[in-house]
Amino acid sequence: MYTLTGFELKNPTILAAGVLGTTGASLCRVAREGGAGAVVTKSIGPEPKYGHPNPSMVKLDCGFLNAMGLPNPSYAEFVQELEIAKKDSGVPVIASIFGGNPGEFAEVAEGLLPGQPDAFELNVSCPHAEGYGAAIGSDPCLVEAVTAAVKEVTNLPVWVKLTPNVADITAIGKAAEAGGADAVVAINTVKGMAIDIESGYPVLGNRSGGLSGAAVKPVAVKCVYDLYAALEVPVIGVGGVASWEDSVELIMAGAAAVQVGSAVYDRLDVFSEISSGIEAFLQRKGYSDARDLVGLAHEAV
Amino acid sequence: MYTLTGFELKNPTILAAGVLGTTGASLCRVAREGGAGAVVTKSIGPEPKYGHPNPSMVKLDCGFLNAMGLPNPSYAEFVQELEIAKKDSGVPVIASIFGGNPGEFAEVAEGLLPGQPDAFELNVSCPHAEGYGAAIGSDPCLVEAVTAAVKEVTNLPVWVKLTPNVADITAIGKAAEAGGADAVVAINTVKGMAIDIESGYPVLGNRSGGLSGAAVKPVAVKCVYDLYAALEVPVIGVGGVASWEDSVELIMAGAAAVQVGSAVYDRLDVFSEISSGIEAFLQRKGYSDARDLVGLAHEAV
Amino acid sequence: MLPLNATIDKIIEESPAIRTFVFDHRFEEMEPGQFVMVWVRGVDEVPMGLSRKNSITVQKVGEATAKLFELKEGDSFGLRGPLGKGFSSPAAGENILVIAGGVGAAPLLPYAEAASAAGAKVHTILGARSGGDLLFEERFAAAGDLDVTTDDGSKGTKGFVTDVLKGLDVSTYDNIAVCGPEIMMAFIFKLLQEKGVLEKTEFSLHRYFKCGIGVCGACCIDRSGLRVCKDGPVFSGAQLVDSELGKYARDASGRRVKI
Amino acid sequence: MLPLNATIDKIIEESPAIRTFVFDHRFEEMEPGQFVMVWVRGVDEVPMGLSRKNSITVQKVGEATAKLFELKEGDSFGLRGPLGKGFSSPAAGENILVIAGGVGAAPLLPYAEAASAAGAKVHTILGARSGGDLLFEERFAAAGDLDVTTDDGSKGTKGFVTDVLKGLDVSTYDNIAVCGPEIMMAFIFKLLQEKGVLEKTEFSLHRYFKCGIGVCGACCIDRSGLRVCKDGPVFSGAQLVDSELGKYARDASGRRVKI
Ligand SMILES: Cc1cc2nc3c(=O)[nH]c(=O)nc-3n(C[C@H](O)[C@H](O)[C@H](O)COP(=O)(O)OP(=O)(O)OC[C@H]3O[C@@H](n4cnc5c(N)ncnc54)[C@H](O)[C@@H]3O)c2cc1C
Ligand SMILES: Cc1cc2nc3c(=O)[nH]c(=O)nc-3n(C[C@H](O)[C@H](O)[C@H](O)COP(=O)(O)OP(=O)(O)OC[C@H]3O[C@@H](n4cnc5c(N)ncnc54)[C@H](O)[C@@H]3O)c2cc1C
Ligand SMILES: Cc1cc2nc3c(=O)[nH]c(=O)nc-3n(C[C@H](O)[C@H](O)[C@H](O)COP(=O)(O)O)c2cc1C
Ligand SMILES: Cc1cc2nc3c(=O)[nH]c(=O)nc-3n(C[C@H](O)[C@H](O)[C@H](O)COP(=O)(O)O)c2cc1C
Ligand code: FES
Ligand code: FES
Repeated sequence: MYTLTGFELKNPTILAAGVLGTTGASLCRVAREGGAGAVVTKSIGPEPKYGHPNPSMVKLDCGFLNAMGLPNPSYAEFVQELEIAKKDSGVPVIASIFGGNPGEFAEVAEGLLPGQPDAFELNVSCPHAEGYGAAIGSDPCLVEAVTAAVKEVTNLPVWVKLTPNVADITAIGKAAEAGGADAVVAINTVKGMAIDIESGYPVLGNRSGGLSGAAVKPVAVKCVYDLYAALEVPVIGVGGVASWEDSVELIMAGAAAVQVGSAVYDRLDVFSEISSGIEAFLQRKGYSDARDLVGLAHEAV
Repeated sequence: MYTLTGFELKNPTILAAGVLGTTGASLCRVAREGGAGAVVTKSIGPEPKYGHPNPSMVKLDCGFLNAMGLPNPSYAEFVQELEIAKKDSGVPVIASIFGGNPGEFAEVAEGLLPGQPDAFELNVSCPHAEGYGAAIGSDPCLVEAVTAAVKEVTNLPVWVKLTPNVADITAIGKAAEAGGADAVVAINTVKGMAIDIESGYPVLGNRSGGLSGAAVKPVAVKCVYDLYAALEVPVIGVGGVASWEDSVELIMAGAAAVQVGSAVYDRLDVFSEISSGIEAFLQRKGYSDARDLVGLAHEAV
Repeated sequence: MLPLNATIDKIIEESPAIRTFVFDHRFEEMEPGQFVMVWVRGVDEVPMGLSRKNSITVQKVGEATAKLFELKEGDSFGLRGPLGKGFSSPAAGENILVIAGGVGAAPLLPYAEAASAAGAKVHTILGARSGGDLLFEERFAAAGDLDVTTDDGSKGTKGFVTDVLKGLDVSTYDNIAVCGPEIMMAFIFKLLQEKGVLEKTEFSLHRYFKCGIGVCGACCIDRSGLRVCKDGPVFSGAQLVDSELGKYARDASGRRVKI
Repeated sequence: MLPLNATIDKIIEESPAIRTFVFDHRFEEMEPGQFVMVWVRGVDEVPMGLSRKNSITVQKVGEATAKLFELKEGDSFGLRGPLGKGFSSPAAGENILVIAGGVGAAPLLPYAEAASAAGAKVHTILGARSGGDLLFEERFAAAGDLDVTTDDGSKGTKGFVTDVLKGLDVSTYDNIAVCGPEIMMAFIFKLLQEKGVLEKTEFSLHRYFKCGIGVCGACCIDRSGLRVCKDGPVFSGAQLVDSELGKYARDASGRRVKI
């Protein structure tokens, strides 16, 4: 058992926000069939949003590009999905939320409380939704204010998910900590774009979007490494994790747990695969607990 | 023939800085055997530097990580290499330079003038050399000052090479333009890191470094696209280019020419391959000139 | 996989509102029932079943399909695919029942033809609003037995495909493949469930797709949480027991909308 | 390719300053003459020729090699490789001359053994400072004829490998493979150039490596601009005409340093 911001996980793999997280049923499936130790919902906002026009996600040679545009049915409608996930998934359920300002964040968090999430994850990092996400997440003052606003309406743990599209992610991490964050999550997608050379059209409906998958793993490792050194609160690692080796790498960089998003493309049970791979690695190396690995790279000098 | 900041290129492919650019002879080889339309030297500074300990570059599943640490023999020693490159390469030679402040940049530029470079490229973007590169390149005021300082000591075209490790690359591009830059070059490497899970050691001697190659191409496309929309001066595209298709993609995003770095790993003549691929594409599509493709994605709406 | 560029070789007017677009790329490995994401550049990208290795058959219903209808031979669109899970492979000697309603005939045509080519005996019930709307009538007839139904009785039996189905002894079939409007599929599902043959049925579902590749979760169905774009669009009837089929679907925001 | 983790199976003390490290990974595809980048974690990563599919043979000269000498059996280091271009493949019936000076014998041993195994006739001239420093004497002897030279005359001919070479009719050899200190290689190069047999010679060069994979340019030689790490380390004599061999090399900053 892993303890993370006050609750327990049977393994350190967590479904990342926005991936198979639109319905309670799919969250349950990822937990039960996929083996995730916890699941994060799609980012939920104050009003229903349809998102950007398609194509909204494409696979590249290296990684994936997406610009979903934060589609979501609003917190009012999503509470029922959260309830299903809580009832049937058998694992902690973290509600990812977004808003355009501290007040909206607080409103959404309060609105989802009846669904009894185990924690909130604040999306201040989505790179392709104007006025939301990274628009907030690259301003330390706003990040602190948003975090504090949510902490004010709930006693649940609050995770703050950071964008790598800044000059110094630790400055944003510190702002989240100052606002009362119980953990930070790094990273959201890296700004990116692809163009169809036959037609000249940008491939994504939104023209540009966010890069995820294998391409961004080294970026995630670096961000987690820097955040671990700079912050007191736990860092949750995400970005390009597709195997137990990737997970151990992020954990050694400083991640207390890892989230997996794009890799569900290959197989849903990537979570069980990772957690048994980590177990075998710990055993081979003679460690008693994955916690012994957390931040190990900082000691290797 | 392509005209770029006042001089002519036989094709729009340019060797990127820091790759096969330490000696005059290797620059000549890239031009003659490789087919590059122009070559950029290794970044040269005021004093000899040995760079970071090895490993200084590794190949990843997706792209490459490097932390060379700006090794260079100083401008005083490098002039002779520049002379060789100028005499024998048969193509324009751009001197990449760096320094810790505007004065050092000007000193290095002046010091290299006897070697008669065709242009200077200011490295304000290397992500892994403390006090240099991106340390300057993420501050618009410093970028403007550095650019202006070099413009003051030479009439040669000045290109400013930008880092993607900022919240808004167009702000830095505009600062370069305000300082008198004749072109901007985007992108240098993306901050990244890899950890050897068997030992816990970060793989690079410098612990972290910069990501290049296929992994960063979507990041480069996005940066070039945004800079093209924001600036008056030409944008030179670099990052993950390994084929004519990649080149056309960057050109459609707005690049007036492309630089190729990591892809020399696979084959030195990637430059001729790209330029003949572009020619064939232009012919198939009925364009008379690659210039017709520049920024095409901005019109596809 | 970035969209490949497909140039339209031929446009076939199947009915006033349905056209087949034959393009210059053949998805040689395609399983009948698989779909492609069709990128109408500058507008939208929408899922379409493959009606052949190199064609889609499109009903004009909204913005993207209307724009597709403006394209001429020689024009092009983007294609990602083939995606998803198709119908199970028919074997020689099997008895196959195909039930197609409206444009639902599109993904069923290559299935019927593959079954026939494999030596299976194919019986198709093809329904449409009226005779002029019937899709691929001749080709289904060439693949085996064909029963036609039209809502207005202008051709074949007046009524719905279910009216023909009710008269059949479904126990004689080894596989029953269904695609059409959801209401129709829900009726058929109920009927075949009552007859206890769900385990040999396959239904091709439609839901709102965003990524189309099984990552975003937009197309997941209740209560299984299965992804229509990756675990489907073809599901066995057994997978759909207790599902949302015929009750509600989710719109692009994820909101439940009654069917 | 990230460094793989190699565990030391055995350490062989070849001479006071030279040790062979046999590790638990075999580079089955390795060509004799290829090298690996040996990552002594926390210290440095340095190039070493493969002296077998699963060993390197190291002379202690500085920080990284000293740290390697502190390792025990069961300890590990990182390895990237095999890298670069090795010696050309010897064929049955060929007459091969191998000239090895000091630790330069390391990459030549697998070459001599492969040549012998292929049915070539191998003649080795093996030089070292003194008898105790001779590397792989028995194994070279097992592969063919062996001439030994030592600077101090403690074993074999007193003098340099060139002294033996001068006495040979080099026209009788099909290939001449050389590795050793640069001064020695420069002498041999000049001698064989004068005898007009450069086109059948191969020299394994040493230069300062950073990336080791042909990208950074640290190891390029004048005037060809060839990369020692990727186009070499083994070059034909013809490639080295008019080169910097024996004149200067570049240090880690790229500065020219006289040899
Ligand atoms: C697996 C699958 C296979 C399909 N095969 C065919 C086919 O072979 N022939 C055919 O004519 N139609 C097919 N459809 C339906 C087709 O995708 C829609 O008719 C089309 O998307 C309408 O787009 P529009 O812009 O013209 O309409 P809009 O005005 O955008 O919307 C009209 C309706 O079309 C549907 N729709 C719109 N966008 C999407 C989307 N991204 N994903 C799913 N549904 C959407 C919605 O139900 C919507 O209410 C298939 C759908 C799915 C899911
Ligand atoms: C292709 C190749 C194959 C080699 N094979 C062998 C071998 O089989 N056995 C063996 O003992 N030695 C071999 N060497 C030499 C070996 O790499 C150096 O002795 C070693 O790097 C010294 O490292 P150090 O830290 O102990 O010495 P340092 O104190 O760092 O330096 C001592 C000298 O070693 C050389 N050196 C240091 N770092 C490097 C580097 N990154 N690249 C190249 N040279 C360096 C320099 O000439 C330097 O002056 C080979 C070199 C090359 C280029
Ligand atoms: C299709 C898709 C949708 C996403 N939606 C969200 C979201 O709603 N909120 C959020 O915080 N992150 C979102 N992300 C980012 C992921 O949670 C994750 O941070 C990122 O993809 C990197 O992880 P990965 O490489 O494992 O995918 C989304 C990613 C993808 C691929
Ligand atoms: C080994 C190596 C050394 C580099 N050195 C420099 C440098 O000295 N100055 C510089 O401006 N960029 C340097 N770069 C960055 C490249 O010029 C280029 O911007 C980056 O690698 C992205 O392009 P690529 O994907 O084609 O390699 C270096 C890159 C590599 C891989
Ligand atoms: S549409 Fe994204 S998972 Fe199905
Ligand atoms: S060491 Fe980098 S090119 Fe040879």
